[in-house]
Amino acid sequence: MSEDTAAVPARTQGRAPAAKETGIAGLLGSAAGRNTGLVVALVLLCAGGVVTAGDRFADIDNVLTILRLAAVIGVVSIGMTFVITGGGIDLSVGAIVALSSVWATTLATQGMATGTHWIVMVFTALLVGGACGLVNGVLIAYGRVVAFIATLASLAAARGLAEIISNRKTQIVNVPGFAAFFDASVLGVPVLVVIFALVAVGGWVLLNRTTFGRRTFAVGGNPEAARLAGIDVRRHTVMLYSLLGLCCGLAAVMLIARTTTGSATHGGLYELDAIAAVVIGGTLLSGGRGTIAGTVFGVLIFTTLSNVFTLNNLSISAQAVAKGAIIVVAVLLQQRLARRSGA
Amino acid sequence: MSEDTAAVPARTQGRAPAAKETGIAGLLGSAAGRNTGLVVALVLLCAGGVVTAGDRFADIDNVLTILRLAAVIGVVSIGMTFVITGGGIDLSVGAIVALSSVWATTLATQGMATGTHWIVMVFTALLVGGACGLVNGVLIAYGRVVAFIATLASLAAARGLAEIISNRKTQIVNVPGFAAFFDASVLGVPVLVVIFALVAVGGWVLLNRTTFGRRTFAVGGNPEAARLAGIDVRRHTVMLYSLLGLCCGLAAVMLIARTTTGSATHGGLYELDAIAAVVIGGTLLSGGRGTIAGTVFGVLIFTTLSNVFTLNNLSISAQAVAKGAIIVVAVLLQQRLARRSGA
Amino acid sequence: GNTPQNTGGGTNQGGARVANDEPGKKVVIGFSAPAADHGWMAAITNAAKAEAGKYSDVELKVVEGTNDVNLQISQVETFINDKVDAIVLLPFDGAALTPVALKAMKAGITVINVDREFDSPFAARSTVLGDNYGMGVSAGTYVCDRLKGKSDAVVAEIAGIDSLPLTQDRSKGFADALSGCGLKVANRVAAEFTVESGERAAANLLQAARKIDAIWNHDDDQGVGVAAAIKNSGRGEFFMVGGAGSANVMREIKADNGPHKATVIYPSTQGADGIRLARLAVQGKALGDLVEVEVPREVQLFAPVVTKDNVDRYLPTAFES
Amino acid sequence: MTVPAAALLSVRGLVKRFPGVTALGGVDFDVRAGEVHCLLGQNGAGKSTLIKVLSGAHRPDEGEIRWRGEVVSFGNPTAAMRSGVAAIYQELDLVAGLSVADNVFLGHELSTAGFTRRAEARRRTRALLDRLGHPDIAPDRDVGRLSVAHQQVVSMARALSLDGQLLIMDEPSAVLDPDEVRVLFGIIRELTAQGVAVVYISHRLAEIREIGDRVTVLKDGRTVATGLPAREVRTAELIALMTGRDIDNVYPDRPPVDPAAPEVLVVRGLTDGDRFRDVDLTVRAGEVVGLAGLVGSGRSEIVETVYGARKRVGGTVEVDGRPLRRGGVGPAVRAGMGLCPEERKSQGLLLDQAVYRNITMSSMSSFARFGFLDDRAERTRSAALTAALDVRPAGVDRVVRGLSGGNQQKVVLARWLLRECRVLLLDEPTRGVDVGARNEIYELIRELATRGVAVVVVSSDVEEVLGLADRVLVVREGRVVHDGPADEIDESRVLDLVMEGHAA
Ligand SMILES: Nc1ncnc2c1ncn2[C@@H]1O[C@H](COP(=O)(O)OP(=O)(O)OP(=O)(O)O)[C@@H](O)[C@H]1O
Ligand SMILES: Nc1ncnc2c1ncn2[C@@H]1O[C@H](COP(=O)(O)OP(=O)(O)OP(=O)(O)O)[C@@H](O)[C@H]1O
Ligand SMILES: [Mg+2]
Ligand SMILES: [Mg+2]
Repeated sequence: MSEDTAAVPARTQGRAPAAKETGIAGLLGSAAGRNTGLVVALVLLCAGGVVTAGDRFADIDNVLTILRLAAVIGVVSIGMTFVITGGGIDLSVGAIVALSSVWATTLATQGMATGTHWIVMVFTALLVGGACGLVNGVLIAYGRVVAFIATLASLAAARGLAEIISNRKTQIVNVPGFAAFFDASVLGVPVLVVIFALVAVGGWVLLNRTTFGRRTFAVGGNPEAARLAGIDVRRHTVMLYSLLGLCCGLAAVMLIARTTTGSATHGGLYELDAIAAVVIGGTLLSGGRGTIAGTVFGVLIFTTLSNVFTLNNLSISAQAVAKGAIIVVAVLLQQRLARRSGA
Repeated sequence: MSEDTAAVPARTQGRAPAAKETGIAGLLGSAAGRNTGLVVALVLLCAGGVVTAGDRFADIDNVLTILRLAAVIGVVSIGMTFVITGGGIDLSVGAIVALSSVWATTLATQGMATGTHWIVMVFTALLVGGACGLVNGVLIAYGRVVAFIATLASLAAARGLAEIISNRKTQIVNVPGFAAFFDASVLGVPVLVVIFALVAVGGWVLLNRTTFGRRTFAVGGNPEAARLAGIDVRRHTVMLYSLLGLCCGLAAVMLIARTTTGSATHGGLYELDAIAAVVIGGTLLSGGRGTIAGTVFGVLIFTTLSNVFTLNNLSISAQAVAKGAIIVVAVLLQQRLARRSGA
Repeated sequence: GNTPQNTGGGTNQGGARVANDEPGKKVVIGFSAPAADHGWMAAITNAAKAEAGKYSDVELKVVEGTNDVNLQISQVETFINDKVDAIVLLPFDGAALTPVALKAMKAGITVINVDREFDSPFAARSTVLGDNYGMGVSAGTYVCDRLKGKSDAVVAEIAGIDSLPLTQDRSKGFADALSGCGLKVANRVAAEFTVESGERAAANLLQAARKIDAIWNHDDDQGVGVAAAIKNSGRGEFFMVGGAGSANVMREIKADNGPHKATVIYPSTQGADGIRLARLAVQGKALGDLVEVEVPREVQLFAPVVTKDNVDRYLPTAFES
Repeated sequence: MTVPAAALLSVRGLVKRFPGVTALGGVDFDVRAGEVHCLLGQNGAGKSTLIKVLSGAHRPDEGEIRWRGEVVSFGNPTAAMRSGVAAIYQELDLVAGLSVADNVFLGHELSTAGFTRRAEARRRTRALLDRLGHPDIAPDRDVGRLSVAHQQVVSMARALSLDGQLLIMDEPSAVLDPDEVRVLFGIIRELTAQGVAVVYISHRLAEIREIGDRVTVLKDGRTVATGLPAREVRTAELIALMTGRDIDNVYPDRPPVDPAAPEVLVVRGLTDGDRFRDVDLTVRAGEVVGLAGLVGSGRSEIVETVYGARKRVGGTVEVDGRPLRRGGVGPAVRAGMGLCPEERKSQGLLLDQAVYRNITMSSMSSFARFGFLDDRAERTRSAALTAALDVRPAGVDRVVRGLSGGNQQKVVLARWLLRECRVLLLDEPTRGVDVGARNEIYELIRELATRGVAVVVVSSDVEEVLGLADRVLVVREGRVVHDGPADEIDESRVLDLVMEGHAA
């Protein structure tokens, strides 16, 4: 037992110093520096993939497969990074994705979209997602319901609503142009991956380069100080949840594109996946510290893990055990290395 | 916007003043006082049950059914109250219940139990549960892995292990005496309900009347202050998770008795149910404040809710929507009333 | 040798053994199914693996079961990248996995769709289906038979995961068959295909209905819990019909000492059948007992009722939940 | 009372109630442009609450605030800031995890279309910090990693960045060393010369004489005197106004330490490999040893390391002749050591727990039989202690968060008074404690010493160290540069030692 570290396991952990960030180079440099452990874990994972699956892993198609898989949950995780950094939590993301996907694919919406443009579906999904987020935010900030409980309630309600609207049937999309747009590639990169990248970069800028981002840290780190500094903590909280809701709406659009369906079962357990990616990335669950780059690494670690497993034909139960072990190792690595590079 | 409440939505909520508690009368009095809102919510729910389902609800058998249903998740939730009060979280409870149930019902264990006494099965489950909790605690306190991640990893690993051990089959119990003991009643009260009551009372005493409980509050409220006051925060953290592990082991025994089986699918989503019951009961997710009575009410509210729904033959989707709404109402009630009785 | 060793307890007791079993060109098959979060689903994967193990010319790749369509799509994509010969796919949601199945077919991979149907006929070479609606009809017909003449009989239903289309098909078949004899479902609850959820749902159901004549439970795996709840309640005025057909319940039917008097089979061998079909289709062989020289487009399995009288016939292929 | 038309701010009949407490029960006072208006009052008198009402952080229940002659109601801090009111709060409310520059401009960020102008913010922060005499604080540093003193400086920079007409400072000097207080006063004079009004709160009467123009005294939430001339009014009169009684002798008598008394705490060659090296420290039973030094000189680190709360790299610590194992706080506490940490909020208190639970935290086992606690005994003993320390409002079931800063400090002290220690380490024990209570704390420390406890006191108040301690150690940059009896050294000599090599 070493006494200097005895303090607070969860809180002292991973408090890296504010790195000096300047420009895009700074973005990459600092992201890599603070996330050494995650990068190392990801590289180890990839090395494992190459060793066990050789070319089948290191293939460009396989990499795109990993990225496409990461895209949907990635967008949700970016939004979740904001909420968690702001001291909150949202358990309803999966349900919001489901509800948005269902609402955007009802006969009525599709009919409208066919009559005008498929973009109508996209707006519907974003609107529904954003509205759900707004409700969460208002309940939490103004109703003062604990975030965990408020979003647990939304989880139940949104999924129930999705089932009622869809009558528990999978709704198939047949709006012309919709699938074509999202199935396309830009310079060989699938549109879904491009969207993920844009959201990640946009999220990074928003969190690290704008007053909105600064205030998010303040609201999460010390809400009382934020209030005394003149920040409207409650309004900001509402904005954070609405932002996450929008991300869920966008994720719903991406999922509709990927599956050509909307369904009340979409997004199952996304809450756990997203929170896990965010936390493994180094965002503090208690708020006040958050990193978009870490979240992206977290998402990639999880998706690469399942890809390597898929390629290797391991026994399914053994996969679960291995997954647990790998998560712990990744986190320990990140801690040890972040501390070294930090101090 | 009233300024003195504006601060931190999640944290200021439900901070009732430390009531003066003395003796058993104090227990009941203070429990009811601080939980007025929960009591009212439960009473409303029961009133709803009586109105919609009449005698079928207000029947002693039905009440026992509700209590029996509450017993298993109740025991887990009591343990969870300690961990959350101590500033932690455990996502692996369901998986630990599954693993304990499987381990205690393997052919080997059952063979041993048949040869000696069924109590062997009970000890096996408790031992497995306690050991899992110990691992969680050590990872978190000494390995300094964030609780959320550490127990997420345990969740994956424990369920995988349970699947491997059981080969994904449901293991049926045929040890003589085991079922008979747990199916019995004491003065008309089923043994499972008696166990739940004992755990609840024991938990209350432990949390509110012992140095262990007091340390739990300290560790959860301000770990640094606790450390400087001479409390071994890390050892205490390990004890908290081990205690929860034991509760999971006991819950596994109760579940085996109820279903006459051990299975890797047992305990699905217990983590969410238990955390929800604890938090709705008024324990702060950020630690430092916890109430066993609140947790018991929380568990009862959720089980009564699903009982009333079933009696009314409601569709599952409608149930989900209603559930979301009722959770929010219960929490808002509790807040408003606790504040009034507090001030 | 390549001839399947059939040492009892196997899953293909009823299967034909003909020249088709002679080793042919090597076939790599990818297999993906939803999460094995209940006994039947676990049995599907286990049976598929066991079946593949019997053929020296089959290499099976089994991936982690998942209820996340996004992940399942990416698993199929990985199979496509991997250039497997065939994919046996039990999709979590048939419609949602259709695009990627189409993609696989376009890439020249033989896709065998199992249990939950794609919404495009071009997405699979062959489809092996259970008969969910038929299952409900079989169960309802049996209940009608046993309750003959009791027009006021109380029939209860314990469904599986209510958000799945298959559950609705089963319920619809059950309701349709019951209405044929003037009965209807008086109480309906839904569980989640697990022992524990079955116990919980049944405990509440038994409170909701004071007197019951018949219960149909969609799934024998959750049925273990249902039986435990019935035992706890001390009630026995009704008979129970199971679903899916686990060995457990069949033994109980055979012993005739519990509430179960019958069960309706929903074959857990579909995955295994899918493996066989995939192998044959890739090797260009046909089904032995058909005159047809190609593997058929669609195979729909029958949902027979198992009672004390015919249980011996079905017990060997039943799954151990 | 004549209110000159020039009153920038005038307050009449201000009332603020909290559940169960009336923090302000009718406050009247005026602040003129260009003056330094001092607020005096005992702990819990309502000073901080008044500040929070004036800066829009609390809304008053009754009363009237006039700003430049017009009735205003600052519904939130932003409204107050816009009007030109800037405040430095007593409990430094900075956001750990954000950089210094971010904290300085939090809430009024320099931005273009929502994007922060970071270089500009850094540059301006740099300038503000330089002006405050702290070129050593980097604008990029995480505020959470600064010492309390440096955090205080950041708070001041923040207040200055607002360019207010009225600057309110709630005990800004509590964590500063004399040198820094001088810089602070320089800035205050500069500001007042420009017509800015300053409301200044401090428990140090000497400071008030030096910087103040007029004084308002609060007692139990009411104004008992206002507009007193700060330089003329007699100390005894102020104390009598604040406390309602006369306090003459601040420091208690020092009975000579028995040279044969056993050496209870012996520290040899203590090194932490970072902040300090080769520290020797010996404290006899009944002796009070003071550690003087500049903020940041490493005194806190020394006592924390002695206590086991920080890693000891080299050296030995003995209590009653028995060497202390390394490995956390446990061994130290078991050996009879106690530490009152420097930052009461983050290191000392369970803010949401009752007072008595905070007090008995370190002595729980003495109230327990077989692990079961005797609640009633805990309350009784705690009540006795809080009465002795005059914690207000009384009531051991109160939640600590609702207490004023000084009263919170007393609760931490009570904890170690309860646990009859062999060695007591006190880090800034009187920070934020009022004159009356300060006197009581001195008496208590002395009484403990006469009972044979070895006491170490860290304080930034040199006068206090000299008045209270038997022996004084001066620490400079992690080294002990002087060790001798307190009556053989005077304040200016200590300051010399402390500053040596410092470009003051
Ligand atoms: N948020 C709150 N809730 C309840 N009571 C409070 C709260 N804030 C302050 N009080 C009470 O108001 C009174 C005045 O407190 P305040 O902090 O203004 O005192 P102060 O004069 O600044 O004392 P000190 O010199 O110790 O800082 C105290 O009795 C305190 O207990
Ligand atoms: N956790 C930390 N990490 C890095 N630097 C730190 C940390 N804590 C303190 N420091 C630095 O150590 C220096 C010493 O601060 P500290 O206040 O502890 O000294 P001190 O001698 O006890 O002063 P005083 O007690 O008078 O405030 C400060 O400059 C501060 O920036
Ligand atoms: Mg104050
Ligand atoms: Mg210090």
